Amino acid sequence: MSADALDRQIAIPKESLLETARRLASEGFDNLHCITAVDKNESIELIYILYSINKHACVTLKTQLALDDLAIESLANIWKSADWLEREVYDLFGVKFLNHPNLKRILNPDDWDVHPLRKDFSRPDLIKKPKY
Amino acid sequence: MVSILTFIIMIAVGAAVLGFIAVSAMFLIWWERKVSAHIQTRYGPMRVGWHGVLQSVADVIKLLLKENIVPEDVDKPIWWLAPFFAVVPSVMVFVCIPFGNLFGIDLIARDLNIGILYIMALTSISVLGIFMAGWGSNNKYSLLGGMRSAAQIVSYEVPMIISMVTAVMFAGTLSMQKIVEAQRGMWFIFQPNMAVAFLIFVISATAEINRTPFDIPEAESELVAGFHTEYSGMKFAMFFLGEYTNLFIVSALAATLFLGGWQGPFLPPVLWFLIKTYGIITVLMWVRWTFPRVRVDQLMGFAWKVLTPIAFANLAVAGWILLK
Amino acid sequence: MTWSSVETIKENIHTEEFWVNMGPQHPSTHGVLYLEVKLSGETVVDLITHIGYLHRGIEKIAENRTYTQFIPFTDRLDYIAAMGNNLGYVLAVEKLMKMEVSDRAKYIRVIIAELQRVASHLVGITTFAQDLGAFATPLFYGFREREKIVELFDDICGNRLTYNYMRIGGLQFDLPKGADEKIKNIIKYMRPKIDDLESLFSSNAIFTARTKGVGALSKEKAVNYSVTGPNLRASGVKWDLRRDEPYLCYDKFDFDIPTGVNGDSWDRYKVRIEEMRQSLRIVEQAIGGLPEGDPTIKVGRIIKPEAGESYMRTEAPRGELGFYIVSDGSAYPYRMKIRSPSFSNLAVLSELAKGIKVADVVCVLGSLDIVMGDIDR
Amino acid sequence: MAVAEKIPASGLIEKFPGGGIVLTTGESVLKWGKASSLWPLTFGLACCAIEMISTGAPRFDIDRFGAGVFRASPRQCDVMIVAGTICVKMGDCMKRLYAQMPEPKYVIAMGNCAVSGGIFYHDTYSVVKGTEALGIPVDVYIPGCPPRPENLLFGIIKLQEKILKESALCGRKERRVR
Amino acid sequence: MIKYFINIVAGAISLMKGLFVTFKNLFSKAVTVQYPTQKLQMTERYRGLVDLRIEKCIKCYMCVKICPTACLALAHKETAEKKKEFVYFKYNMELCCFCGLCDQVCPTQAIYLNQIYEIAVYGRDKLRDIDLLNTEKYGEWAHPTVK
Repeated sequence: MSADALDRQIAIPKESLLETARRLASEGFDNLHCITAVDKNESIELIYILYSINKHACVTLKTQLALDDLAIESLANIWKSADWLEREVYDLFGVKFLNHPNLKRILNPDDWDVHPLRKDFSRPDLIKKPKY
Repeated sequence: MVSILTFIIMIAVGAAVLGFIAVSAMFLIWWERKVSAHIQTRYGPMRVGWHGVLQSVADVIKLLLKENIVPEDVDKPIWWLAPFFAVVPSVMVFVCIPFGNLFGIDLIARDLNIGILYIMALTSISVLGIFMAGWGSNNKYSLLGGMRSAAQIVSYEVPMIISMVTAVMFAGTLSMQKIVEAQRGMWFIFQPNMAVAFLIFVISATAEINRTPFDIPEAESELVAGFHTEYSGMKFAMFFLGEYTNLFIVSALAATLFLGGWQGPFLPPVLWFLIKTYGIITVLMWVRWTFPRVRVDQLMGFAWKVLTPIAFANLAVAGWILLK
Repeated sequence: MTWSSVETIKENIHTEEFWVNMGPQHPSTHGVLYLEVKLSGETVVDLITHIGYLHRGIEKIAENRTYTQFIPFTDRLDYIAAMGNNLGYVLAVEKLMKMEVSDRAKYIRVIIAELQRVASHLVGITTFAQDLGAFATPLFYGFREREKIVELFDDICGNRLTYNYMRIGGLQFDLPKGADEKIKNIIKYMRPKIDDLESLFSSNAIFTARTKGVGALSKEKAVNYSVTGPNLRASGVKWDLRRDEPYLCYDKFDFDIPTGVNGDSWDRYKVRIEEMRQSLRIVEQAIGGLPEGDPTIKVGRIIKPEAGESYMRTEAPRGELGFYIVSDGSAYPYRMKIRSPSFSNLAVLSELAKGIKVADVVCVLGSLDIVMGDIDR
Repeated sequence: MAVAEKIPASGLIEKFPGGGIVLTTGESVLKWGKASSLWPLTFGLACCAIEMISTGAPRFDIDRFGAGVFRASPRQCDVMIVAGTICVKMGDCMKRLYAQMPEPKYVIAMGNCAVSGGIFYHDTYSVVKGTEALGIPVDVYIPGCPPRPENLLFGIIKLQEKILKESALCGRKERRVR
Repeated sequence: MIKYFINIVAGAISLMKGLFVTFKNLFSKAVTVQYPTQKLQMTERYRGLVDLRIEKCIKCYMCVKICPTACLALAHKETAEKKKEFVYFKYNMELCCFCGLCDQVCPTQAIYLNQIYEIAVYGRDKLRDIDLLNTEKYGEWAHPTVK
């Protein structure tokens, strides 16, 4: 089995994300593979999975965002793929990405004000599957 | 007395022509569906009549029953007139198409001595219908389709007319009937430079009647349905009718100008004419169901950089052969 | 009229750029994609991609389904290559549980995944041809050929499109009797058909003129946009997870990784044609060396992985499909992120579309081979 | 006439002796025309769209029923085959497409998603619970996930039966829409 | 200039190749199954509608628990002799995704997916709350009358 991105995790504070990202980019991590978030109830964890196609290496950045301050620097200027991935995270979790070129909802209708993948999300028309 | 008789004959001929056009268009639609189906190794319409021969009848009945939607923002007079402009010129062309003769009567409504000129003039009008539809629909897709169509037909008219002129030069007449008779000894297509003219004619005619690979005015994958996006019911059917009548006309013209028209051994002339015409139509269908569509700039480039120069060179060669 | 007066007329003519909406219902947007295209005449000035018209909230559903119950949902992500999604998901869960499956199960998974790749590329290429205006015939040829594979899958797992065949820890069934013979026949049948398709397109002057040089994506851009799969390889990057991070038993097979040079629509098409041949090669080797054993598992027990996380990416037909699963130790995943290949592949469209003709937008979109279910999830 | 036997509605003539024959024949021909020429809208939403194309493809060939002319413009089609999951964002578009179709128009809900939301009924926030929830009347429901192509053909036969039962001239009127 | 003509000729030849492929297919046999008159044999593993062998069911609720869409509803009561008896066993075809998990999980092969595949209805109520205990529940679909 090959290298697993999750085996090399770097936990960083949110202030130093941009700086770390720039350094990793200059070290040859040319592919921002995936950005996602996990709602940990008291905080939201952002996960950036980076690959380097030339060097065949991978690394995962993790950063915690407090629920009352969901804003972080955007990486869209370093990796173009971050553009849509960040919009998706914004749409589903409500994390605001600063200096993002076009931070709008991507999957859900523009006029929604809820973020569906939060654990506290609910809608009146949502029917829960009965559990047995 | 004589004038009444002429009038009756006129009406009869008109009815015969219109009837033929309607039946022929319906047959062609069915035929196209069958040809395309068999190219795709399936059957096509099967459930109405023998191998679905009545399919087009059902389609026409259905289109007659359909609601006629008039979008609010259309430019009404233009929008209403467009289908007629698409159909009427192609019907009028039938006046001087020589179908051969039956029991000693020449099956041609009127053998005009400027037959070819008349046909050229009328076929150019049908683009007006398409352009009117595109403009009047007040729909961006339609507008793009109409614009493309105008540009396309203006370009392809040139090589088409030049290749027709080549045939006219060899025949030495503009009358359709006489052109056929001029091919009594040998069909024009068996002369090398006429074969080139025939190819140019067929290619530019395909473009003229908006069939694949030159169907950019109605390009389904780009413009939804092109110039007739907003038309429904019978108006849409009229565009369909016009399209298939045009298909018949260009094939008939190709048969008349290059393949010896109704001439041929053993079989009656009418049959020869229909065999040749439907043969060309089938080839055009075969081409349609094989090729992708060219892009609009490539289409123009092909007309002006390839077809037109070759057509002119061919014309010059034809002149040289005649003078020799 | 002098030349200068023509110039003044040109200056005085008022031209206007206008917006055209393509979609959400449009014949060539492969489903429900909505493109806003700003046109100047026929040339694209700007293109905005709107997605989400098929957003079904599968990631939310995942949090309310057990691990086994979620398998049917993976079928509905990339519905043209459902087996690929099945495989990616079960591999991710197996990685989370640190589970190994039997050799036979691995081989069968490879066979199925590669046949699915052939079926998917057949659809991809032929819908691309349909977008170029080759009306229905190539599309129907593609579906006719695909039907053979679909019927095999119907035989193996009982459904034509949503297979639900892979299981966590193995497979639902072993191959039915006579399946290996059928697979061999499919390989025999498919090879000349791929050649036929190629001679229908590759040598065709119109097709070449429409695709060569259209929508060229450079190596750097492709990597920067995180484009994956055949689209990445078409740009000249020799990157294939089956070779570079082998999962299952791909390291035992001998196959080439086709790459393109310019990254234009032509290369993307060509890479797919070549990949189908390579996939058939893999299937041939795998069916030849199919080990004995029992690929099925005893199912029905509740799967409860330990708390933890796993990220597994596989080479699905459209690119790298990643499943990121966070488990909290219960029977339900705490969070599941599906990193779908088409999502990143589509993001590059607005970049590629600038300055080309409107007919080429359709061409580029078709050559990217997207599936809306995969993008919107 | 051999052809007349193939016209499905011709059997009705026998039921009306005497003067009714002409009228009934005329009407049944109209109905037959409507039923034998159902042009669907090119409207694939999700998974079922692939099966819809498969139905059009050589193996099953929907064109045998005269329903193979997939029109991209809603103005020119008769039946909307709702093939796939309808999402909240798509709902308005679908209503509009339905309004753009000329009468008489029919709707086939293909697949459980279009019938009721199906597999995406529970726990999801962005799926409309079926075509009817949008206020679009459905003529034939075809359950399945996705239905086999044969099943779609069966649904089309059912729709043809329904058309042959209703009045031939329903929905014939002129209407102005935007 | 020579290149110009070579291009044209090469283009024409390439188009001929494409025409040849379609020509070959034009005269090959159609692959169509003419559905209402010819029917395909469903495979052994085909997943049709959910069906029940009533006598085999031990009311273990495994199928109800595993169902991803909650389309099965089962209730039972215990008789005096400690025997389990059905109160109802309902199947909601509208929600079913025909995934076959219930079939696979059933310890006694009581619940299974049958071979019926021709189902089309004018009203939705026929699809809801199908009583699995009724042996005639799929009567008209099991033998559809298609001309």
